[in-house]
Amino acid sequence: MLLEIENLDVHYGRIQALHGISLSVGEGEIVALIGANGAGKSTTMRAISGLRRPSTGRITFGGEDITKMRPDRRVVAGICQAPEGRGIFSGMTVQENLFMGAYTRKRGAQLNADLDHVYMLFPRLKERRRQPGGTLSGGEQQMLAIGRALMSRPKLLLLDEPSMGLAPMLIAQIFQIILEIRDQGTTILLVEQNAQQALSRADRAYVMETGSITREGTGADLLVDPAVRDAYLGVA
Amino acid sequence: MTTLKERYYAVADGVRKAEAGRQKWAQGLRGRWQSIPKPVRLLAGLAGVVLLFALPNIAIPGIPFRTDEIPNGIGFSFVLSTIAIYVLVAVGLNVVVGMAGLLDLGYIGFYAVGAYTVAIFGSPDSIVATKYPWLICVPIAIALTMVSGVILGTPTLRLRGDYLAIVTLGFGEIIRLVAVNLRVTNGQRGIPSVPAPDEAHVDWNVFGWFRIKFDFDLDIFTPMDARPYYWLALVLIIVVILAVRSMERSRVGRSWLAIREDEDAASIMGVESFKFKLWAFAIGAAIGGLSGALFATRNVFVNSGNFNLLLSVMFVAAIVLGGQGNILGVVLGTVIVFYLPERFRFLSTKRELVFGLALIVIMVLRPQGLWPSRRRARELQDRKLEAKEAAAGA
Amino acid sequence: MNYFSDRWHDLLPNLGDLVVAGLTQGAIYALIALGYTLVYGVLQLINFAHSEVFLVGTYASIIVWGWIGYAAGDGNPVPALGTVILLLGAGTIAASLVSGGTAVLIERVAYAPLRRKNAPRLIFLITAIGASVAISELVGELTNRRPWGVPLLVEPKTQFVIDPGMSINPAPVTNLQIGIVLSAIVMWFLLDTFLNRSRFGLGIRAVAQNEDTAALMGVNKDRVIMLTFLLGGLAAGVAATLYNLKIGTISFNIGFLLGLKAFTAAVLGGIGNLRGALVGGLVLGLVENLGAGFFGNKWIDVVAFVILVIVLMFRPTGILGDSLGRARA
Amino acid sequence: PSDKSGDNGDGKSCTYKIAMMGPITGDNAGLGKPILQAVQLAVEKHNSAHADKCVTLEQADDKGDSSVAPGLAQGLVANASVLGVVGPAFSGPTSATGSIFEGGKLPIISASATRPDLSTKGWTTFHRSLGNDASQGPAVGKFIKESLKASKVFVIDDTSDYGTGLSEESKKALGSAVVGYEQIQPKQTDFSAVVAKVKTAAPDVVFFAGYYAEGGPLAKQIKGTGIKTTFVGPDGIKDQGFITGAADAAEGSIVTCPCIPAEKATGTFAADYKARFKEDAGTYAAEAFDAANVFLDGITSGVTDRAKMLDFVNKYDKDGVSKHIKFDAHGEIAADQIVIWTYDVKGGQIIAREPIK
Amino acid sequence: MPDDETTPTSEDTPTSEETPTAKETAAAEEIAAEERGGDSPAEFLAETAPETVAPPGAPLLSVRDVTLRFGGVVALDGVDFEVRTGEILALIGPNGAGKTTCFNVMTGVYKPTSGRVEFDGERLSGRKPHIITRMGIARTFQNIRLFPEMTAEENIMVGADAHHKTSVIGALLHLPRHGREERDGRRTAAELLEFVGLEGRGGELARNLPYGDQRRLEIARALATRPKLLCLDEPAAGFNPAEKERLQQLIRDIRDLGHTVLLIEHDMRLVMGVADRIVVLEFGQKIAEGPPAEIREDPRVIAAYLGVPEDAA
Ligand SMILES: Nc1ncnc2c1ncn2[C@@H]1O[C@H](COP(=O)(O)OP(=O)(O)OP(=O)(O)O)[C@@H](O)[C@H]1O
Ligand SMILES: Nc1ncnc2c1ncn2[C@@H]1O[C@H](COP(=O)(O)OP(=O)(O)OP(=O)(O)O)[C@@H](O)[C@H]1O
Ligand SMILES: CC(C)C[C@H](N)C(=O)O
Ligand SMILES: [Mg+2]
Ligand SMILES: [Mg+2]
Repeated sequence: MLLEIENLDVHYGRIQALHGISLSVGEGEIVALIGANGAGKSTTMRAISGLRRPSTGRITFGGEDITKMRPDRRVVAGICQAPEGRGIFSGMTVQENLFMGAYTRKRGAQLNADLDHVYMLFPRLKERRRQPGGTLSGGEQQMLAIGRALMSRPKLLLLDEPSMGLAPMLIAQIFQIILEIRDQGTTILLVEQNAQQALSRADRAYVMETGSITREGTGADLLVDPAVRDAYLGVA
Repeated sequence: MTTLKERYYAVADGVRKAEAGRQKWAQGLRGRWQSIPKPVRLLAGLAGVVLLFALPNIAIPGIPFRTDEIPNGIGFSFVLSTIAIYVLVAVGLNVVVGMAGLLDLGYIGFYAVGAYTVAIFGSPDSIVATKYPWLICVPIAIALTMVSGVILGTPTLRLRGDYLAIVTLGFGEIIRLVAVNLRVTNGQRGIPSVPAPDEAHVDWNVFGWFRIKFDFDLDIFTPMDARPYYWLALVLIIVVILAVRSMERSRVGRSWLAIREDEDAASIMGVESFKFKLWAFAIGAAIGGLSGALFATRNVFVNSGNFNLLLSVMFVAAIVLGGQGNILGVVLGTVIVFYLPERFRFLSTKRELVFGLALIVIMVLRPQGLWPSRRRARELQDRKLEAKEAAAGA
Repeated sequence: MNYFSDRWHDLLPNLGDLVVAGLTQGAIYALIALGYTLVYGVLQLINFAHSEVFLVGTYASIIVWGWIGYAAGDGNPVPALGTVILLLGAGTIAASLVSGGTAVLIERVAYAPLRRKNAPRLIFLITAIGASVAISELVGELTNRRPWGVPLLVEPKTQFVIDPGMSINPAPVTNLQIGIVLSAIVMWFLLDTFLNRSRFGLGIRAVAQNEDTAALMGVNKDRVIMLTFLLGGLAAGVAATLYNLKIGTISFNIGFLLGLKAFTAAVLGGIGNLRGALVGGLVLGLVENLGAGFFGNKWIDVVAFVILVIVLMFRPTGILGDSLGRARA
Repeated sequence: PSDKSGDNGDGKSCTYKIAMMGPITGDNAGLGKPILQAVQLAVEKHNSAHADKCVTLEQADDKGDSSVAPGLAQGLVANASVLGVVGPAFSGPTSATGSIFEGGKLPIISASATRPDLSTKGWTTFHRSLGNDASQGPAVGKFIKESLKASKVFVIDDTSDYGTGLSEESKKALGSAVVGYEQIQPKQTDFSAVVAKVKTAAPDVVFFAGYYAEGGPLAKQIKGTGIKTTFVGPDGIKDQGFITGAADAAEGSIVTCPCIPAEKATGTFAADYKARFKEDAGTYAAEAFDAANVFLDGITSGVTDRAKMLDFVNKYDKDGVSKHIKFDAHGEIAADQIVIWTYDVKGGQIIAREPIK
Repeated sequence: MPDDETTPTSEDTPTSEETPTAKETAAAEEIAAEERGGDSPAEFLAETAPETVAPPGAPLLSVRDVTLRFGGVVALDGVDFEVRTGEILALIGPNGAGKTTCFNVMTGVYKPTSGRVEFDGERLSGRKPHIITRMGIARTFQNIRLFPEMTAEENIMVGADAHHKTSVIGALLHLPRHGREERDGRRTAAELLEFVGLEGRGGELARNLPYGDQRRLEIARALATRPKLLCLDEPAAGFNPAEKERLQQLIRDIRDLGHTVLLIEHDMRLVMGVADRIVVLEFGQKIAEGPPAEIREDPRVIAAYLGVPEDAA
């Protein structure tokens, strides 16, 4: 397993957001994490990236214990996140934002090739290359956040609701891109409200409720699980 | 699986329980105080006030809190009167900084306008030499400072955050520097012989119709005894605090709070932010003017040195140190910031060094201030705990 | 009207000299302003103690000159060019190191603990004031609160004369003045290039705009912040040395007003913006000197603050606006 | 500074106090120090001679700042055991506090405040043991015109009570020789704008009416631009601080002062002072010694309250170490006792030159 | 509110008390709920519904030929449509089409380069935000912007204050209006909290509410300003299908209260389920307008936005 989380507790102030969750992500997998608002999905992501320190529990990455590692070290180790809310550097241009994604990498031809790749995936970004990130529309910012995460060439890519705020057509495209990235060898942990889409692409998935993991299984299994259908897939 | 609604609110319930627990913990003392029956609380408050009034006459052997008990110390009631005047200033500034969230670093300017107004119209040594009694100068001072608050506020209040801070700071300096250079303020040299509150030497010929002539001096307020000034200041503080409190707990206070939290959102929710900010400025200014008027008469002499920027910044420090937003905290902060240097006068030249270090240590240990408002305490506690759980490196 | 024509008459002959003097003083403001703007850009914090970062630099270079054997009033002749370069180099390095070190120290002692507690920015302002008071008082104690004179290292030599003719007196421009203005521009250029071209620079700007995301991109926030303080301190050290050469007397309490002016300059140009610091510094120096020439020297500070207020009225984020800061909420 | 002067040897503290008010800290603290020490010396001498009537010295550090002084004055006035004040040292604080001392009927003798109008404000408690700037101003004018043979003089003052008063008097005396006039701000450090004007005026002499904290850097910056002119300043710059501040530029400046050089003081004053404080008596030390002795003589002669002290001071008529001390109705010294001295700055020292005749 | 003086709430909450504790608020809410005798939304129509509304179907807000440029970017290009009283109008379109920008023009945040916006017969552009709010437009934000350190109740009271008049003098002297308006504000808050499903949470700090509740609170706060037109910018972002269901019902309820609703949303199931009419933007231009059934089939909309209709299934 590439990423392993054991028994993680995370608090916000006196509020406990995660109650002893354990999950794992294997090399080359797409793992989805679904759950209602406030279930603790983003908190889990933040804990993996090191933005939140767990009060108990252990996180290992590639066999190494990273529970106490600084967030910037984790990036070097190969974990990169496109966070919820996008976290665009609003004063930097689109291109500078993308270069920030490659902050820990060496400049060179490889980097420029990756840049071109991102521009190919999102032509809109290329158009807006010199526009400050803060003036992009919501959806454009989402593209930028994903593109930026790709620029770090992570071993493990964390995507927190990548489809949020995207137009239907783009959503389909994003999921297509996710599959492509995986095929190029990147492991992906995906948080999604769009459970239908997420589960149908994921190798495995976890369901979170009020800070705990209540169910896990392959994407296909969960997709047909009646309780999951009832709660997350809507009545359609 | 439980229903959506139940699941949904399980989290919220957790949140609420934790919040309730924390409030109880954070309030500890306050809760106990609140649980005492009201008449007892009132009595205790009254006793506190009485104690404050009696303070200049109290000495406790073994506890040398009086500043005149130390070598080269200054008269205790004099120090008390200074602190009381500064408390009044801080209460006014707290309306602007603590309640409306406008970082005004030039507040001292209003205090200066108030003081100079009294000196110019009251002192026989000023060039206008109208020699108005103090009691007549005070309303003039308040009116003038309110007007200057509006004049300063109108163009500056559309600036945000630190830009506002630096512009107000600039204005504060401009007021002081203009006072240094103008003739009515007698420049650098200042205006001596500001009248006492209880004297009047008036000989007016009203339109040539009749003559008003007073000439009295009750000799209650003299340079020899600062206690009457202290008592007067205490009375004013109590009145002003009551007034400010009732404002805080109204639509006005709520609007200030909303502006402080998110000004754009507030105005989109219908808060006329400019108007309320201007009110905060004007009210703050008026209180500043009042304290300036009080200062001028107590100090007898007024010059620009009384209004330097560092003092202005010290007031902000006092408010933050005590706990912004909470009037009693503000009072405490002011007392500490302005009492301790007097108490430690024996450290002689090193006392300001010690003071600077103390400022750092206190704020680092208690960033929420010594006695913050409930709201601020909660906010700070949250932020702190959050920071703790955030990773060490972040 | 008479007043104005009289004043104008006063000002006119000195116009050239005042412009030169104003730009020189402005260059020093600009160098100090760089430090304010850097720290502000990253932490949105008015580093009130930056004036003291500058202050210790002025003492550091004088002390080093003293060690080398050039103290004020020791009767040494103005040294030869080679020695001057050595002295200036040593002085600048010493001042920059001491200033930079002090800046980092202040960060560690007065700000880092608060950052760890996630305290609101106003609290930082108070510890900054505490640090400022403490340092300046400490220097006061150590120097007996007496001013220190600076040895005459560079005999001002006129390099060229600006002679605009009319009734304006020819204004000689000295080697010292040229050096000061050039240093400011070079220093700004280096910093600006560093920020915009280097990886670390990108990191600084990232932290300035969004700390959390910056961490997600692999930026070490603590290191970035220390670096920012260090850079600001280095610039202040250069300013300190130049100040010594230009003004020639220092005292424990010079920091406050100078810091205030420099901060004003930073805001004037658009705080958070390095180019703004340079422009703001030069504009402030120029305007206040011309104002002093026109209204009389005692109005010099009034002119400085009035210009600040006027500029902010029309451009609420300064002449060039802020750039490290955020664009859209 | 030591507080030993308050003890009469056996640790018992004394009944009566006199106070010294002046800058003990602050930008111009150098000018307060000799005054404080001279008063200290006088009190110590008194206490060892009259252990039964020993006196404590209160130090009121006004920093030379008018805005600090009123609080201290009120503190002194409220303290009934203070019978007299030597000071305030500077004119600004004196004019700020005059009405307070008057209100408290507390007699004061300044050994150094020279602004002329201090004595004409109707304060019965005010006295000074030296000549004022109505004498210094004309003397400066005379000296610059006659001894320095200057025909173009640029006058600068610092907007203080002292500076403005003195610049006014000296401008009057200099008349048409004045080719320019400017004012600087206390605490100002960059004088470019003033220097530009000085350069344009190309004066033979620059006369600066103010204190050394600004005088030093000003002299330095004027010289720094290469203008050939003589820098002349009054008692306010007569301190080593002027030389450290101006560094090499101080050399050749000339200082005037209504104070006598310590070595010209009568008796053993200069030697006693040096023995006690391990340094030469500085500016106004002798005058301050005399002022303190007026009060101390009063206490020796049995004065126990302020009214009697005021009466005693007004009737005082005795030789001091600097001059014969006797105050007129305004609290001023007799005109024939007043001598204005000039000093040279030479080799980093301020050295007495001659009295202006 | 004419019957205010007689409600039990007015006696329970003396005006000079500090903000009520959670317990007090809960009590007040209970009483308010009892008084209404049930949950029927129609009961508090009087509280939040706009005072005067144009007849149903008449244009409430009209966007007339609006163009907006940012430098070289044309964000809006001759956009022209209207919102009719009493309807739910959805504004959809690809990312970067100009929806949010259009919103910002309507609410006075941006000034159009050309063209104009009229609301209720009056021109909007150039007016201050608080005036626009008082004219009857309220909005929520794409990223939540509550007053985080204020309680849920206080948040709503700020909204309710939009129509209150107490100012400094009134508060200072405790004039009767001050007390009346405070009580009114509390009552509005209690009712709206219940309406959006946050009963009992009035005393909690906004920042401590779960995300979904914050969204709901934002809607309640906007309703407290008694808007004629309520604008919602992607209110369902980050909701799962079940939650979207609830939101859909809430939006309908709001319309039933008499508010007109303008909705920006990318979730087609929500939009199709709730909107009466839809306006579609692409590259700053209006490319279609009509009822959901029509839009769903419009080939231009399918090509530009919907794509393969898999998602709507
Ligand atoms: N900064 C914070 N302060 C206090 N509580 C917080 C904070 N951030 C999150 N929480 C709480 O922690 C819990 C988990 O939140 P989290 O953001 O991880 O949920 P989520 O599953 O990502 O939900 P969503 O689908 O809304 O993004 C929630 O109850 C939330 O209210
Ligand atoms: N200040 C600005 N400067 C330059 N371009 C801008 C600015 N503001 C918006 N834009 C551009 O205008 C276009 C419209 O943006 P808008 O935010 O209205 O899109 P939207 O329709 O809301 O998209 P989304 O669904 O992604 O939120 C975008 O391409 C955006 O980049
Ligand atoms: C000590 C002296 C320099 C004081 C100066 N003569 C004054 O009047 O202020
Ligand atoms: Mg989330
Ligand atoms: Mg949008």
